[in-house]
Amino acid sequence: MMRALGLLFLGLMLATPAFAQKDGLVVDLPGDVATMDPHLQWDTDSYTVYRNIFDNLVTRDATGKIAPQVATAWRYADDRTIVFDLRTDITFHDGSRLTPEDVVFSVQRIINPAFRSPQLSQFDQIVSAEVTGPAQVTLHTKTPYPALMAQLVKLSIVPKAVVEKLGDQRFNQEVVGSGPFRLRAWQRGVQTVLDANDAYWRGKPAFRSVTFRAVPDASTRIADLRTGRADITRGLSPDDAEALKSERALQLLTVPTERIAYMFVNAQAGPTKDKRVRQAIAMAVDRDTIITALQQGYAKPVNIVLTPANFGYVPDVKGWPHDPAKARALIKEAGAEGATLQFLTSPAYDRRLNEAVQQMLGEVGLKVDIVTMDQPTYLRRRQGTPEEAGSLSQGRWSCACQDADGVIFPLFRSGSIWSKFANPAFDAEVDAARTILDPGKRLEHYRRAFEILRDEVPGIGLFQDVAIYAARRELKWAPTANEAFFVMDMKWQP
Amino acid sequence: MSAVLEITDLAVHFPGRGGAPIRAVDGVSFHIAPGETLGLVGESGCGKSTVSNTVVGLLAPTRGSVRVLGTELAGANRRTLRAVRARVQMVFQDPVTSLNPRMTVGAAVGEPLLVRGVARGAALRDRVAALLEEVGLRPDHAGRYPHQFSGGQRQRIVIARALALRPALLVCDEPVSALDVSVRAQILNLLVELQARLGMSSLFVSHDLAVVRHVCDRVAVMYLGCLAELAPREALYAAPRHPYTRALLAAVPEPDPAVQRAKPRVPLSGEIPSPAAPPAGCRFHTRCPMAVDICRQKVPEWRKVGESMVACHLAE
Amino acid sequence: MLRHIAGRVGQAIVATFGVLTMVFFVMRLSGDPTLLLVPEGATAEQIAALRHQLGFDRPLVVQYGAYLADLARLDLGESLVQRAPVAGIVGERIPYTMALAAGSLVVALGIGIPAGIAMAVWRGSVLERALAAFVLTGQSLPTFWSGILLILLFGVNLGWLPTSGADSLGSLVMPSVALGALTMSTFARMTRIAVLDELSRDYVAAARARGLSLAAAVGRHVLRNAAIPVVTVTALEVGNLLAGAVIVETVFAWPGIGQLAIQSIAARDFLVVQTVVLFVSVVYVGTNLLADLAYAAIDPRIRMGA
Amino acid sequence: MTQPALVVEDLSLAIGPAQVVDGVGFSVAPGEVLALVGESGCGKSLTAQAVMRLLPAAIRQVSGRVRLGAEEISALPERRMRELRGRRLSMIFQEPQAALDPLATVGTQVAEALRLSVAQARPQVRKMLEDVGISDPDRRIDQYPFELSGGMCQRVMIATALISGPAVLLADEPTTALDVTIQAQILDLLRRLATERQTAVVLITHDMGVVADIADRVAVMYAGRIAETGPTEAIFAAPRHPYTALLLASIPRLSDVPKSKLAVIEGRVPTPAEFGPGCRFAGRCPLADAHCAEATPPLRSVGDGRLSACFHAERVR
Amino acid sequence: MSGRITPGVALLLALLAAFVVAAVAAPILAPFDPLRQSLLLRLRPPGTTLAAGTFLLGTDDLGRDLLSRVLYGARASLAVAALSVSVSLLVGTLLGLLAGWFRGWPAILIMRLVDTMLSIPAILLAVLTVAVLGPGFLNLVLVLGLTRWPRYTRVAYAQTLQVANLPYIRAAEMAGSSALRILLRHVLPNIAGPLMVVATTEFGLMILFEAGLSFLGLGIQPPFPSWGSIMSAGRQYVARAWWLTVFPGACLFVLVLCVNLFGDWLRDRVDPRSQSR
Repeated sequence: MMRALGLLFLGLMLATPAFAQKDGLVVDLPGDVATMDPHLQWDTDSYTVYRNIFDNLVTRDATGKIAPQVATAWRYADDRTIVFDLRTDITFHDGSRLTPEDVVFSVQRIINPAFRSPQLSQFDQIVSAEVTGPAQVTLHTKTPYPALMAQLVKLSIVPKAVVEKLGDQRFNQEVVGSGPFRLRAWQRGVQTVLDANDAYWRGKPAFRSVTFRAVPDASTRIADLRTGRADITRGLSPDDAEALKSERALQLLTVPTERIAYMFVNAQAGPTKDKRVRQAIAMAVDRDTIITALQQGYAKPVNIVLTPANFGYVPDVKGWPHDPAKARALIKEAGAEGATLQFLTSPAYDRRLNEAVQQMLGEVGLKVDIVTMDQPTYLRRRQGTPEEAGSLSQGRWSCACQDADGVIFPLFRSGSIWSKFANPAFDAEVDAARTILDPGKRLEHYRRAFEILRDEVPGIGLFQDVAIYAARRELKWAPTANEAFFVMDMKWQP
Repeated sequence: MSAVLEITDLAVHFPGRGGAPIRAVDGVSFHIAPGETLGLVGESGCGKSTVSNTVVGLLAPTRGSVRVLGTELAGANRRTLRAVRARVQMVFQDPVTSLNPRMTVGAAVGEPLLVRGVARGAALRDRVAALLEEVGLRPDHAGRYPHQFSGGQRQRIVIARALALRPALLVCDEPVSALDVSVRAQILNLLVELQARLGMSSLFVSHDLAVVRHVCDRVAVMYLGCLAELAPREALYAAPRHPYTRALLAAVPEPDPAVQRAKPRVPLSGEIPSPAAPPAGCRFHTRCPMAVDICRQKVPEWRKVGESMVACHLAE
Repeated sequence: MLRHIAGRVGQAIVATFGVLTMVFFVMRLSGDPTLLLVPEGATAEQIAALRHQLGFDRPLVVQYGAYLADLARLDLGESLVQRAPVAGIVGERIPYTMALAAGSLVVALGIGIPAGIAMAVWRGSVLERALAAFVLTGQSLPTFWSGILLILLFGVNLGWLPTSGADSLGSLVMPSVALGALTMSTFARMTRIAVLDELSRDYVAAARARGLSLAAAVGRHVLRNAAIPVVTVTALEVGNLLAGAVIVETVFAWPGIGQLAIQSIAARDFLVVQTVVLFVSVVYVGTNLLADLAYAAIDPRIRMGA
Repeated sequence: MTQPALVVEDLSLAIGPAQVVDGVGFSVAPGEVLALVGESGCGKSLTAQAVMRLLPAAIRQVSGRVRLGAEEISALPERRMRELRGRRLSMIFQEPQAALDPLATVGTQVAEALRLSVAQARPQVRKMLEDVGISDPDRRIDQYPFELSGGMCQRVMIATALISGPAVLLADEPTTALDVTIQAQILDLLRRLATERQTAVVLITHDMGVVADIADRVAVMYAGRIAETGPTEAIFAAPRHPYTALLLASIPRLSDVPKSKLAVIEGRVPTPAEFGPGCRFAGRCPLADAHCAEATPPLRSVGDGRLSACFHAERVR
Repeated sequence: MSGRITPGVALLLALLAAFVVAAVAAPILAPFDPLRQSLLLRLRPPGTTLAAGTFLLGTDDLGRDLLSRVLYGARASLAVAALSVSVSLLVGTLLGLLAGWFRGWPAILIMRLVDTMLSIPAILLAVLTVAVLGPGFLNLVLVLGLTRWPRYTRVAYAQTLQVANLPYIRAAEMAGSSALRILLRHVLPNIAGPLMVVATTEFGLMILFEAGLSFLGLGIQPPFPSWGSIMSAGRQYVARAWWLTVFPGACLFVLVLCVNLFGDWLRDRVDPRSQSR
């Protein structure tokens, strides 16, 4: 019996593949890739990996401007019709050429409800796509849709022939893209190894291979960095960052992102139905302390529920000052002293922020009950009726489109599942901004929308989140606001 | 006066491994008259303890009848059984496990009186004190726990508990075989004295023929689930009719070298067969020094020979 | 013997079925994964449509029936979250957990049983006291704490062993030690009791009266007899090891089914959870059956059906 | 008289401060059966274990010399002692089934006494099994203890004990767990083997009937001390110690008057904690006087090769 | 270890008592409010003395006094363990008694349920159940209580079977005692010893389980301290603020060690097999 166990044990160990190679890059991610198929992706870790395998229709440059990738140029034929000119020199990893048919197939695949893409809602403004030339495709949208280009940044182009040949399920395991890296091995729960695509049209990547390892525990990720088992990791907290600051072999790479840390305040139920209570909360929360103490400075103050990295940011809308005395007075005026607020949360959110807010509100006479649930239960309640949704919750929102439409529309537009706020004037502004292409006019609408939000306080912008990466000092890379993780942009420093 | 215990054709079978039932007791009949003590002797596995457990209603008969003071136990319901048990009490072999170690002696002795609503409070205490004195213990022992007593004292406590309800029949299952020699005499004296004083009937189960002779009026010998012989004491010991009885008597070592070494040896060969597969014919024939053909073929009749009842083809 | 084994298999099937049923309903009561599968900006209609597509708007009993029907066809289904066959997802993780369980068993048996024997044979000695302290320590250490301390010491400060992952034999050492500690204590205690129990029996005295040394008596007679309770515990402990793997795998980022189970419960990936539970339950039941067979190998009384 | 096979002198054993065996001595000649009788806790089994040097860890040997034939063995190192066990000094136990390893075959265990495997010693083992009256020894040799009855197991134990032809056999209550008819068989067997093989047997028992059956000489023990010793017939006919006398009188016999009052030894055996300076039987003794409680009566000759540890030995009736 | 109260056992009992006192008297002993944050005093090392006072064990990531939190954490550990052990002891013993006394189909039913429960890893079951009920003190007690009873049932069942065959039970039957009386007065007191031994072992395990679940974020909810949750929060600071994991971990270890030692001592008293012979 013991011998059998021993043999089993040895066999297993021999079956486990060898250590990642030195001329490769090792990335520690908090989790494993859930789906490799870009059109099925719903989580950040999958997103981080597959984007290195696929090209997108368009991309953003270092300054955040929409830039060509598969598409070289685009123009509006009318408000609802956009024509894209495509590159003709791109080949997939299997050697076949990337054609307009592949682009059309990719669009149709993701907007087909039967395919059940988790990203459907980001693309469902597109009604149809068609090939309109040997190197040209045309997209039609339901209404004029200003955020379209921002969304297309996330549209990965998949090879039609391969997908049809393998079927969706197998394609998900054995993806073929046209990006700088190709999939070598995917060991579920352990790691994904990508090999450089030497024939890449933008040039040869700086690494022979990239290994993305799943390391759920942040302290283990840090330990891996220290011991040289990993070259770069993401998803570090400001405290982790502080701890790593003194490490000579490591560097911290930080960038303010389009992710807005905010607090939801229920305007339709509970003690916070009273606008004065909501305004008092806005004044009770000491955002400066949160930024300096909790975030250790890894955050930028904001005045509204949007970051400067998004289109639609209006810097001159006044934020609420930190004024506990006035907050207390307002609460007294509203007769809400000692009222109990339910603060819904899940382990996905920063526990410390919850507890800090709990204490800040306690100081102005509001009792806060932190109710922790697991993520599905949290979502069910938060997205349910106003009565279920609790009085408060925190969030870190990013639409990965860098547009106000992707933030305040789902958060506060009446009828949206997240919104526990109904204000016809606000609805009118955001609806209008959604269907105009002219940036100047859109900005005006957003200014008025943010004025309303400021007064009504259905949510409080806390800070602009800063993404923190830690890497070996020799790695050269500039992270971007949209948290894209393009290994193509990295290299060893000479 | 009718019999205190009347057993007719009693059989008790247990489910055995692999189909064949274990015939622990297979067709036993006897009775006990008021005031009489019947000894039941035999070697281990002969079924004597099964008989005693059936008499007190702890086992149900597979076949036959067990009547205690005229009440039939076979097929009786719980109420009947409970009522009958008030009149039949038992003394067990092992005085250590016969008493709940977590219960005081007083509580143990008083339990039958308490749960049957005979006495409570001060009256119960007085009864318990009297019972303890009756078996030669001090009333102040009531507050102690069993582990504070020696084996002999514990057996006295067990007897006191059995006497609490003044039973008509006392079943003693090897009451002295776990006791040291010097204590054994104390308990035997006590049992003999109590029988005489209280006029109880008694079923006395033992493997020790000398002990049985000492306390019993009549003696039944069991072998492999059946009775071999049943006779008045003097008849059985003076003139055993069954070859098994003879062998058994010959095997008992007398504590007197002069007697013991002069004794004729009746060597019994072999071992007791399994009660799951008893031999055909006379069950004793496999070990019987006298066995002839008929013994192997025909089950001997239970018949009267002189004063004795015998199950042997050859008994004269 | 055969009948006994058949009976055990029957019991095992009933138990496994009970487990599946219990887990099915408990999971379903906790809500479905639809909300986790839609992007943050999805509308209520989109969510409802997806829920309908996934079949979570059907009555629970219907879903249960459908699940059993699939299971009867040996179809474990497709993961809702990973969009891949569950059999593969769980199957890829199983070797890791088995390796971890085997590693911990090696630690637990390799240390626990000799320690238990030594404690019994040298009862009352300084060695026994030292071993008792060691065993008690193993039994009282919280796995996650010892895990962190191990990582800190051997991984970070000394740099002897990899801090996480599953890509070399070295990575198996720390998780195995952390997970095996508790089981090691159980084995040591059980072995000690079993050996003491046997040492007090007459046959040991008889063997020594025959001229065997204590060591020979232990080696020739005691260990075989003491093996039966130890085998029983081994079988039960495999279940405990799989359970303990949940925390250890999380701490050490060990990609086994424990980690998968936690993630899948959080993601409400029903079929994955069901399959993990099914697997664990089958392993538990299977090891207990093996233990039954081992008894027969050890003990002629069982082998011959006495 | 020939040289004794075994001589024990002044054996004292203690648990903590309590001397549970105190100055015990006896000797056995080849072919002789000496019965060591007494009630439970009198120290008779411990005495045997001390002779074997297999005492439980909690027991301490305070004094004592053991001679096996001409050899003094009480100071031998454990390794030498091990060579004697099973070869020149054997022991059998009360529960024959418990004294056999349930997982090893009969043959293995018998052969073990020869330090051989069954394969090596099969003919010898077979012969020995036959000698102890086991029918069909070829089959029994490969059977397990659970397949054998209690009597058969005791025969196997005797076979393991005697196969090396030891000079001394210590038999600790060898028939207590057996039925009377089987007991008779085993006693006959022991008697026969002792005579045939000239083995000295120390028979430990509490049963006066067994003693009367096969013992040549008796040593009666009480509370860790020898009360009296002597030839069996003499002791049964006229005990010289009040304990022996009362013990014999308290046993129901096939010859006494049914339902008569048996003689009783009042009270109970003192526990080691209750041992006083004097005679340990004094508290229960009808003959005891003040002196008995203060001084330990020495074991003294009372004629006919008999020794008694009683100041009033001559007054015993 | 002997069954008597030796100086070692006395020390052990004193230590256990100290833990209980720490838990009960936490409000008196704690130098600070365990919930009071000072974001500006985050992660101060042990022994830091400031105007506010001395932080003997340092402060946590929200500037709360670690000593006070550890003291209050003892409450969570002991309360959860005590309550959940009570629940499972009660349920398990009851079912075991019933199965052992009535045998037949109640025994089959109960023991199959036991098999089922035992073949699900306890932690997994707990995680699942917490997912349904939501975390929190009461739910934690319920989850642990209702998943651990099979261990008691097994012991109670085996012991009841054993005791039910003893002569004194037959004597009680013959005395006319009802089944209920026999179970309560005769069986229960005599199987209580082994059950208490199981309960002690389980008590130690429950302390570890509570900490484990709190560590996974499924136990006692913030801001209320539990050793597991303090360590869970402190895990990300192991390199920078070791005290957050070391002190509660050490407390946990010592407490469980004491409980286990106590269990051993109890086992020796209850189970004569492991006593010296």
